Amino acid sequence: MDFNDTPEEAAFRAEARAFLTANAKPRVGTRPVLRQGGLDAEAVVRCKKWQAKKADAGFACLTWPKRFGGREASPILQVIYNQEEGDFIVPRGLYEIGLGMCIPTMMAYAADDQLDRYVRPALRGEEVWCQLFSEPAGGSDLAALRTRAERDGGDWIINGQKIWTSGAHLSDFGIIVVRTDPKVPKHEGLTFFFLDMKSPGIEVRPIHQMSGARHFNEVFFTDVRVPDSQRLGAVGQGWRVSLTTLMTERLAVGDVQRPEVDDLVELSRRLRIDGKPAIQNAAVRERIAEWHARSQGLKFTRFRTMTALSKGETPGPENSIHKLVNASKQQDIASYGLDLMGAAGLVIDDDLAEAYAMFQSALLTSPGMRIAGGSDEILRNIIAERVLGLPPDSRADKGIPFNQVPTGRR
Amino acid sequence: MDFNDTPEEAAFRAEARAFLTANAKPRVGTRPVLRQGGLDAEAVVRCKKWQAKKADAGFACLTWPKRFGGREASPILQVIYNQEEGDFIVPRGLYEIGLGMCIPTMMAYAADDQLDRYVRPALRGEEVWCQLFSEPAGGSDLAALRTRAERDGGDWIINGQKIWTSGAHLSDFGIIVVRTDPKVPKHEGLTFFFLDMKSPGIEVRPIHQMSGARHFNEVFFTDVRVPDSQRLGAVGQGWRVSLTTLMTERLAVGDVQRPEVDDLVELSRRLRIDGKPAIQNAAVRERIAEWHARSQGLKFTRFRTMTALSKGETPGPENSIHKLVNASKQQDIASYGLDLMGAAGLVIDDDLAEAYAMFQSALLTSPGMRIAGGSDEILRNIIAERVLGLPPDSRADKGIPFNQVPTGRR
Amino acid sequence: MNFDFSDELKQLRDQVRRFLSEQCSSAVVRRSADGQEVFAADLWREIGRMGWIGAAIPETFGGAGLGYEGLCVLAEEIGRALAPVPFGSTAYLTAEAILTAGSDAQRREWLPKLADGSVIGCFALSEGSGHPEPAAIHARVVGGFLKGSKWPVADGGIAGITVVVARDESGQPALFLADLAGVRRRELKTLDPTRNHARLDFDATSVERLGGGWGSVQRVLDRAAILFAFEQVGGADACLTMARDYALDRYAFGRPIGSFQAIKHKLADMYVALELARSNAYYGAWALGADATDLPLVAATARVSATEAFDLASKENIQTHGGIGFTWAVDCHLFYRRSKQLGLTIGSAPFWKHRLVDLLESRNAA
Amino acid sequence: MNFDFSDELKQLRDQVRRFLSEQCSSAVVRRSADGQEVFAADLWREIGRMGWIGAAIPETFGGAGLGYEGLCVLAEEIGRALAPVPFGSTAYLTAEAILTAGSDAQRREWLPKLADGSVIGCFALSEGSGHPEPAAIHARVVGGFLKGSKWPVADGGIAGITVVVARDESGQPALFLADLAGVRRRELKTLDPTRNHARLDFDATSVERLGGGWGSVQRVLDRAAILFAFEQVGGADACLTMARDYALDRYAFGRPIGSFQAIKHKLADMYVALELARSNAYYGAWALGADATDLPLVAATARVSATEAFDLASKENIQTHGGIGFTWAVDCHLFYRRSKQLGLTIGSAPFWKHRLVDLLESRNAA
Repeated sequence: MDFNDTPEEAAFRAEARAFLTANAKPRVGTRPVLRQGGLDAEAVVRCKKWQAKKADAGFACLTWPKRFGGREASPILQVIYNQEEGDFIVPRGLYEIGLGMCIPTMMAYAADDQLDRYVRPALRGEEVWCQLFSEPAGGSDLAALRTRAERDGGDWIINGQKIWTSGAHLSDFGIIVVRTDPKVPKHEGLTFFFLDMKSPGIEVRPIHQMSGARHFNEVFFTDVRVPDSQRLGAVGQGWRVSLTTLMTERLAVGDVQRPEVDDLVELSRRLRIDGKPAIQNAAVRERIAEWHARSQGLKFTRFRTMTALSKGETPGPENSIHKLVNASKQQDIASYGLDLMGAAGLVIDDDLAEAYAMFQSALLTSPGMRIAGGSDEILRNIIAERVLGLPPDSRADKGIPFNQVPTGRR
Repeated sequence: MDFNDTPEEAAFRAEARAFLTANAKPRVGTRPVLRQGGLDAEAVVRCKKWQAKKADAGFACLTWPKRFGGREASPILQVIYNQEEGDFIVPRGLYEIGLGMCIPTMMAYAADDQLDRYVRPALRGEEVWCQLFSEPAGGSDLAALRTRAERDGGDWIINGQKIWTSGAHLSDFGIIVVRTDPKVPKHEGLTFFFLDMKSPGIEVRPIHQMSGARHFNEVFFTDVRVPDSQRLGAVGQGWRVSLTTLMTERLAVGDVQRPEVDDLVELSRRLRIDGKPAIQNAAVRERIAEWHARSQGLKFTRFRTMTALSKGETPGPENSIHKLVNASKQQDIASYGLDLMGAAGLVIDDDLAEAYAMFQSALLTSPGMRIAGGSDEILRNIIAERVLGLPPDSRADKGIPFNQVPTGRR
Repeated sequence: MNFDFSDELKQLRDQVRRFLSEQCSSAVVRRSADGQEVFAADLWREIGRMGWIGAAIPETFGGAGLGYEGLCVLAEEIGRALAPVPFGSTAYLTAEAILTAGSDAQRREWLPKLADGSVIGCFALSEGSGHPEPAAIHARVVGGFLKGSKWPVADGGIAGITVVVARDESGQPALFLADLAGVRRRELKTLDPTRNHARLDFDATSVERLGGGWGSVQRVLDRAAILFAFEQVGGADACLTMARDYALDRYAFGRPIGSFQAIKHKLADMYVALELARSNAYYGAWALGADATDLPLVAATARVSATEAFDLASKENIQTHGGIGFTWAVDCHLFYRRSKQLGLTIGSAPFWKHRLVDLLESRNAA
Repeated sequence: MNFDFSDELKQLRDQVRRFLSEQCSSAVVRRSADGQEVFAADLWREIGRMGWIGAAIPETFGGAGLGYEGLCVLAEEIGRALAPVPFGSTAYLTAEAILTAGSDAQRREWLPKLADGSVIGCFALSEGSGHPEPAAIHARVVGGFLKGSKWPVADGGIAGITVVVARDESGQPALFLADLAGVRRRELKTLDPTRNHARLDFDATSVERLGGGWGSVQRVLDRAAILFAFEQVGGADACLTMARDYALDRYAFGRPIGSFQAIKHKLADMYVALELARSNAYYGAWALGADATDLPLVAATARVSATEAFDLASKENIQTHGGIGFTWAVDCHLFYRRSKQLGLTIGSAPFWKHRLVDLLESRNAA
């Protein structure tokens, strides 16, 4: 075992660090990054500028083909770049979906001339993409989507509604899966397209989350016309294409979730119980120890994944544990931090709240973390079925035409 | 709200207490009653004597008809008697199943002359009964039993195996549910009998539990002959009869499970952490508080049930919460108590172990508590379905002939 | 043994529940949540008119004389309805403090106005982070004038009077009564926008002393813990009902999500926690009514149990709802916020667990 | 970044696993569980012959020089197989204590005999209830003679030598070495009958001093915590495999019980705890090999994580098995017992959690 980079990795790390040092400010201090609302116009401009700069320097989408501006690098280099970027303040939040999920799907299914047209502008950040999968009736049952596409000559006409679409209002293009045949079983009647988000008939409405944030959107489709040439995969093969999208490796390091255990340690040093620093309280200590063990366990599990990547192996569904463990841990740490503050834990006014109100903020965002991108329950199913090899749940909709599947008690 | 007996209840309580004071020793001290093995011959004699004495004084089976020796009393009087008896050392463990489940089923289904023959000797403790339901292949799926009975003139011939039969080796009679038609769906092919446990072809073998105890038995049936007159309910109605047995009110107070929270309080007063009594440790305190709240919650839930009983209402499936909460609590308290002892917590030698080794003992018996008489998972199902009205699990064996239901992957 | 509310009180409960389901609908709660009104003033007036605020206040002081069991029944419904009114601050804390520690004159002056809702009371205890312990009190009264800052104070922005915990001239914590006219108040943003909170800055505010020292403060907190436990039980019950209904209505994979064990067992766990909390709260109701000697231990037990139940129910209700559950539009988050508000307002779970064991020890020592 | 064992060590692991699945079958474990033999002496001889006991002992002292990563790999398999041998007592504790604190002469005398299994070692620390803290040590050495009682001592009934923690003449806890010939021993019944435990009563037993004070004791405990964590990970992994296999084989209601979410999610939770523990243990293996400065914190983290994982896996394995799971005949309970044995033997979870935070504080302060 060793924690050193290979010579190639070390060289790349130095190169990335040099680029970042020259172009961005290092992250200092412990004030957490709280992204309450969506991106405003100014933030969008900053994101676009930064992405273009990365692309110019050859640090955007490292694993992609050189002809689109990538380096055809091993995924471990992307991880290394992400680690380094994590130490700097750079504009984030506009391209994760497009570059992480949409374009990889395009690269698997779109025609060559389409790739020539779309990939490079996406990589350079000139065009933003979003992913239109979830629907109100779907939830954990993603394939139960109802948005319809009907053939009309060389086009398809889309009607329906998508939900939980990040960045829809800022996007130029989107990938979408829709139902083209409701008379066959659920997974068999779907077809996949990409489309212009400025097409007539598309309406985007932000969703007001419980935390106050508005990251997500509802997207309504009324007679939206999409040419058949923008179909990805065969008619009726949309589920298969969707799986490609969903399996796309997501190796982004992302912002560290705050509060982390160290924030709780800090808080308990400052607060007092019974006249002594709270950190001397055995109950506080036991919780800190348990959460620390969990955090470290996740960190080193990530190291094991990176080792596998480094050896050219493909990490699998076992990575579901990160969000599963983290989301509940966040919720528990947040709630416990407030308990230590007592009644003052209620207060979210910036100048009065402890620790920049990050505990209060996490109390309100963590419930969403436990649901979005696969609920706790779905993640446990994935681990049970795809890691441990247990049988699937018995399925009431199996083999039944989609339009005959029970959808409600009324 | 008040916690006083009605005048009738108070009079009865005084009467019961007078009887107990005259005939039994009060329970004193905190040494727990640990029943490691089954009952030995001497204990059986003590049980029989005590039951006869109770019957003579009119305190056995208070709710039963007077013609069998009962008082036709309200169930609340039985609860009161049990409470009072709980304060005394009396021999226990031989009649709970017979008087709590078997005879009530007989009273619902047997012929009058049979009741005249069997009920009074059971009430007087002269004849011991057991219940033969569970089978190795059944488990939580009780109705999946495979023991067969085939008609032979006026008799039935039973072949197969039962398991988890308490007191089978001490019993004179038993009630049994068997499969008489494997070609119809699971619940429809069962028939219910009572039988003489001394019948030729019955072999009883004790089961060695992980705790070392041998309360339960396997019972093997080889061509055991039972007259059709001992059938309870119609042929094919055995499941319905079984439900009667399973629903039988079980209001026994039983021995208090040890260690209780107070035992942990005692232990943490005696042990030291960091030079101070462990009870001053905040982590210990928080756990004590949580378990105390749970214990008290169960106690007062029982008070609510008694109030309902007292008003003539029938307590329902909501009573599943007692075992569900208690079994895990026992396991957790046991484990935590050992953690406070450190390495010495391993030791079970009587003269060295803390607190009469009750924490060690509970560590080994509580896993069985979480399974026997309805596992945690089955109890949660019962609460979800029968209290909250949620739909049943989807069932792969519904409507399928029993002999075509999948039973294994090989 | 009659461990249940009387038929009269059960009728009252039904009546209150019907009333609040109409007069305190989600739309009313959301007017506070969305900042359109500071609290539901119309509802408050109605509640005062019905005599509910003064349920446990003796008739001689303008109360309804329903007794504490009646107040418990009301508290459960207030919690269930997420009522955005200063009920607890006025009835459980301010009125109780005056009843417990006030002189006859003080009772006669204030209790009738609190009982009919014409004066809102608040209880100024916290001074920022920390547990409600004597050591945390720095506010001080010298020569009848109070100096110090109290925050957060529930309903501090809308109250007419306050009971303040401050040190007297001998340095001992004690209860004081102040008119809030002229006191500098700052409204605070908190996790629960359906409840008003403020910071009160006392700068030589004239106060009058109520009787009693820290013992009286603790007595008020103990009794309030039981009443808030009923609010928590009501809230948890509402969450369980919401989750159950949603699990029956919502289909995934061709069947109601309530047929999946992951959801069934989650709801079963919520039910179990709720039942334990309810039973502990019931015993608290009895102890309040009987002014039982073990009330402090009973109160701590009820609070620990109810805080756990509402916490679990409110967060797993969101989880059961899935995506829609973490939108602003659905009420799940309002219960989740209220759960934390109630769980922190008179001291958080660790404080009450610690206190519970103190009391358990002194009981066992006795 | 290469956060994995080398291919050579993976081959060793496969070899050890194969060997133990044959030579340390359930039948072998049960000979100890049922009291037919005190420990698996034949197996122990074989393990000694293979050089595994001395895996981390330098070759100059008769060891195999496989390094600590090698010893970790072995420990996982020992744990998986429930091996009823004094591996940990001899290799992680006694040999490590002599390596850490002994003189060259002491190392030369004892390590080769420990490495080949001809002498079994035990570590005499506990004196009845309590955490492994200096204040808990009352045994005392005066003029080279030890007086005091130690219990429980894992493998105390079968060991030839012992490393004892006792106070020296200045009253400071220190490490001493004693031959057990002539020492009064009493075999103890414990929760885990597959592991030998004894009480050792020293009555003026001649001892020799190893170097070092409490710092050395703690160093031995820290390093052993990582090695025991691997045993715990091995045991937890075995439990998860047992539970998974049973859930696939056992049918109820016409389908495998492993298709019910209650079982699926239970096993998923076991898997998650195991993966976290495994990752923390891996980092511990690295820290052992590198003698990293943060080894104490890493060790406490690995121990907390592994104790939690094995505890959960062993108890929920029983639960998954249902009725058959709490019979003596099925191995579930042997893992459950071993889980508690490993979880208590060098200090229980509360002790290590406390220590973890101490170390976290001093790291953050640095």
